[in-house]
Amino acid sequence: MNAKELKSILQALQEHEVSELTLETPDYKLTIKRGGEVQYVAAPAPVVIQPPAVAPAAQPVSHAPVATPAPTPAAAPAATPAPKVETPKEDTSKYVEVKAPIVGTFYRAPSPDAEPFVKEGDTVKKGQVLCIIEAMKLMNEIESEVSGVVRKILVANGEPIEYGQVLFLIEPA
Amino acid sequence: MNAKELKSILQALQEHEVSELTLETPDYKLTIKRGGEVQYVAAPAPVVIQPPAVAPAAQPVSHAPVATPAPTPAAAPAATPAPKVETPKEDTSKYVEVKAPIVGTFYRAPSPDAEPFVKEGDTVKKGQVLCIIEAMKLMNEIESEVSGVVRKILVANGEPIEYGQVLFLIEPA
Amino acid sequence: MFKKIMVANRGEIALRVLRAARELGIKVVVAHSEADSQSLPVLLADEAICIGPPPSAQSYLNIPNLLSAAIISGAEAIHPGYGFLAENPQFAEMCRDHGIVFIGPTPESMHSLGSKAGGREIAAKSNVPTVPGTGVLQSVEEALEAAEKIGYPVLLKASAGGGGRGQKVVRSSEEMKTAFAQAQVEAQNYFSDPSLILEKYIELFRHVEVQVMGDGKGHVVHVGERDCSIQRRNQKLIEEAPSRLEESLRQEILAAGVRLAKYVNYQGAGTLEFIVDPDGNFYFMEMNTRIQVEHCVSEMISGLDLVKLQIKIAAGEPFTLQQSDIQLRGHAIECRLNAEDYDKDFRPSIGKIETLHFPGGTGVRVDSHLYAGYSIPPNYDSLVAKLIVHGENREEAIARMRRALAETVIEGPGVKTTVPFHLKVMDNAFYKRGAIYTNFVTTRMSE
Amino acid sequence: MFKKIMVANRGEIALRVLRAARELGIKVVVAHSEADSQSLPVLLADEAICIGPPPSAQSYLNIPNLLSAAIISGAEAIHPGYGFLAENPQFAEMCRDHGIVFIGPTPESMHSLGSKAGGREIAAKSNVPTVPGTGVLQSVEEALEAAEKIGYPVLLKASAGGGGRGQKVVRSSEEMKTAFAQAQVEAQNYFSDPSLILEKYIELFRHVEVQVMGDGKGHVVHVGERDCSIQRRNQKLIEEAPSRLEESLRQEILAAGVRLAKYVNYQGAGTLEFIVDPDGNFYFMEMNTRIQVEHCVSEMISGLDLVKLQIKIAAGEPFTLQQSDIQLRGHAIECRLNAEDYDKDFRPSIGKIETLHFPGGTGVRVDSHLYAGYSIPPNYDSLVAKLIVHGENREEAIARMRRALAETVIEGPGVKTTVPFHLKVMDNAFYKRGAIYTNFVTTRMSE
Repeated sequence: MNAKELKSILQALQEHEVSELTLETPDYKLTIKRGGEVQYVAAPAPVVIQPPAVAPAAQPVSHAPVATPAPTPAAAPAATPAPKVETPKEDTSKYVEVKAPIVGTFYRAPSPDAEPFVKEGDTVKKGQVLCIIEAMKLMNEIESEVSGVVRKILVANGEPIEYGQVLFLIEPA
Repeated sequence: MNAKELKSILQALQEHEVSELTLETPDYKLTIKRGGEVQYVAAPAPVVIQPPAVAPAAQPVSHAPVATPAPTPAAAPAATPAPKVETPKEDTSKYVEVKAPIVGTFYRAPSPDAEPFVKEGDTVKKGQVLCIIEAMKLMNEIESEVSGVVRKILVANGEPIEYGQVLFLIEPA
Repeated sequence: MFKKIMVANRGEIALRVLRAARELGIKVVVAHSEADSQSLPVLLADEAICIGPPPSAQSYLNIPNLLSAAIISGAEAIHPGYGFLAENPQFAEMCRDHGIVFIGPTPESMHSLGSKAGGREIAAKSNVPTVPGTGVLQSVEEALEAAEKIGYPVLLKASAGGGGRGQKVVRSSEEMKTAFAQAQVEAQNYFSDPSLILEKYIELFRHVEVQVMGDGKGHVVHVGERDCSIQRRNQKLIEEAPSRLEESLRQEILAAGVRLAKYVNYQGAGTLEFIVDPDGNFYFMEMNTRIQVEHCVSEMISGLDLVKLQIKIAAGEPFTLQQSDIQLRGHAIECRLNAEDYDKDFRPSIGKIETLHFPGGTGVRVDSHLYAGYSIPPNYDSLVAKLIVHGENREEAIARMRRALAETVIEGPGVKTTVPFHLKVMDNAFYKRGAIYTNFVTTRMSE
Repeated sequence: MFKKIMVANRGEIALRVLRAARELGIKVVVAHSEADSQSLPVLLADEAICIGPPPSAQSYLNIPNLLSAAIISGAEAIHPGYGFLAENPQFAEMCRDHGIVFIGPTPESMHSLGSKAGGREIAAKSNVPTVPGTGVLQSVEEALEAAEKIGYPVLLKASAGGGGRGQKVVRSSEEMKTAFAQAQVEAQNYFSDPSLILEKYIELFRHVEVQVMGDGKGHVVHVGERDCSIQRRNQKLIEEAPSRLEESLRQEILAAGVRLAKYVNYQGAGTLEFIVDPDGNFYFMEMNTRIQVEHCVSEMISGLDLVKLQIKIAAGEPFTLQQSDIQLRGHAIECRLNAEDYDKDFRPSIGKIETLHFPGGTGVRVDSHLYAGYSIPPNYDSLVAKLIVHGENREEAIARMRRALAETVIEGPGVKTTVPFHLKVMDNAFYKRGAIYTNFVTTRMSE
């Protein structure tokens, strides 16, 4: 199970309006709850309730022609942690994603012994260094493009990252 | 179990409107709930609730893989005349189809100079000969299985016919 | 050369014949049952004629309808493919009577080679060894006497049989009476002829067969041999060419095959089946007087198109190919992909193909009548695709087959194929070593 | 042998390399742009790493990201495919600097062979004829002087060029001044280098190229030659092997190719391009220091897997293949199926493939990254499939290609391919006769 697979599972769940899924294999146990106990309570006044639009199902799920075993991303991109189900109060849509502009290795601190540049909950300013990506023996500092609060750090220290991978979620001030 | 397998399971659930599934194999255990505990609680006042229309799930149009030009049925089956658009008054659904029970050549008369066995509009009795199919130099008489009126003769004299081809339409008495 | 021929068959072999004919500039009529009206060969045909309802007996085995179809469509020749009427001398004779060329050997040689007893006689006359055995047995007493001489275990076989049907292993005289009666009933049921013969039963052997082509006038060449030992219930599943026999033995068997085919002035494509025991003894079993499912591996190593050669010979073109012209190169393997559920004891699986993706690239050939949207009809055999690979050597061919199988996607509700079985074989240590006898599937695949 | 390699390319060649590596038991990392995240090589890869946004300059040409991807994934070698960075000596050098094997020749030989002027110099030293011409020109005056000596028409070319870009025919001294300036600008734009050379312009010729494989230590073999004369705007559309040159001329050209490659101790797969005029004069044009799109036709006639050989040589395995081991057989043709609308002057067409059906059967090979449901991205070249056939002779190969093209279905909203173009060529009388020069498309296809 890697990030890509998880992504497509999540996408499939959404497409097929699945609210709960539990999967246990010798390797892992996966539990996903989507949407929660959605209740549409109509108000006393005349209203028109539009229930969730059914996913435009006519989009045939394009089975990619792959019969080979799932990729084994030894050192590879993967590792985005499973998106946790946010509580209704937490509106992630307002968060700004900080994505990897280059391929390399992710470091949270300037050196092994140093403190991390940022922790979840920290307030950062635009231009503040968030992390380092090592590429071809060069240390590239990645700066925040907004001021705000670091809400999520999505990659562990020392992990390889691919281009465009989401590293941080920042709630803009 | 990989993402792709899961996807096709989910698709099947949706297609068959299954709301819950539990699957245990030696390798894994899978539990899926679809649609969730979605409750539409209508208020006492007049409301219009539109339940989610179940998508008429993506039936992929099966294009047959043929890029070659359409068959050129020189001597072949084909020759069934294009079905004419019947006027609303003519209800062909009541007609009995007389189909070719063998492959061969269709003859309307016992010999080149003779009168045809039947013409459109003729009244025929069950067991009456309608035509001849020549196959391997043998003349096979084709008899009517019903009594009634010959409404259509769909094959021209001397034409080759394939198995199951409709030869006559008879309106039963 | 013919201007138009008719294919009296279905599935991948109908497509195979259609392709060969089209490359020769010949128009193709495909005769088909009602169940096959949307099949790929029908869709690709120049003409298609429905010759009966789905059951084979009323369509693909319906001689009057097939001949009528050929006559009314103006086809000059009929290619019978394999199975159905391909080895029916009566059909070949009726074609001749109606002025239609049967693409295959003469009815006479089909008839004489078609029975076990006839085959043994011809082998003896052409100095080709056969398994010690008898002619047609008149009684169980005669069977007991012969078995004593040959030594148990022995095998009772339908004289008119083929494909392993109606065979019984008898391990002692006590078993003979019951086995004889049972085998007679089966022979009658399968082949409408209760005649039995008896042979020494060889438990451990390779199935090796020689591909020959003859012009009907005494000129015969071989196109190498094939090893078809990977079988299940006497049905071949994987074939390869060349065999792994040592060179001198190979040459002996090839020479024996050509000798026998020459003896009968064989015309067209034929296969001589041999069993080869671990000590290097080989015995002629029977001759299949048709193109075979596994002809493709011989094509891969020779670069020849055997179906085209069949058509050319039937059309009376001079067959000038000499043995020295045929250069065999590399190693080829064919996996038969059947619509069967390997996990459920090869239970047949039918359904509609929704997602289809075949492998490509170097050395990969696919012969299949499948297309996305096609529904596998329940009326016929389960072969849906042949995956054939060619490599510089056997090791490369195995690696290539594994790679190609892994790329293959044949999916639809309820559709299962034998791809997982083949992947398992390609990873099997015995298979890789080439230590293969016909009991491979039952003895070498349990884990 | 390597345990893991990275493919720094996309489309059919990424798939080609992946297949070769997989058959060798090597894990494959596919580096891809955001536009290719759902491409077949990515889906089939052991690992996939996104290396940039859709534009090539930021992804497939992004050296730092590609090297980082190889480093973080632990790939020991990079296969560059063709195009993109395949002939970039700087990239090869940086790979070496970072301890990663570049699967191809050394940066040094890429550099010396990579320019027109360098190639001419090496050809002269290895006694291989080149078109009468000059080294890098310093001025338009020098160009005028050289043109007088050689005789008009002459061709101005970018010294660093390739693929026919930045070339200008000059038919008289009056045209020279403008043409020189224009060619300089184009050379600068395409190749970041305004250097020009000048050559005799040969109007009517065949494009014939020699496939070689070398071990970097002086051992070089050829795998026959290819005729790639069917071109449009200097882009090859159809290739075949062998050429139709008479045998003695063929052998002369093959020997010249091997001689030159030996002179530079060439390592890996390379192609020496020659032009051959109707009188049988041949001239070396340039060497492509990579695997080429059309390598498949050489594989079909030789039975070799050239990409595997590339990988093995790069891994330092002894290259023991001798010239006498290479037996060429039959005739092969490749049609490049581009997503272009032939009826609308080859206008590029993009879209989602909904229905896909590739041909199969004897002698047919398909190399394609397409699958049903795949969307052709607008960012890259239009090659979507290579259809390759092999026959006993050229006539059979043409008939087979026609048959295979007619079975091909690539459909989707707005998707058009060059299948109709290829069908027309296969039916063209000049093509069938083999009377092909590089002006075929413009002069022989008007009806």
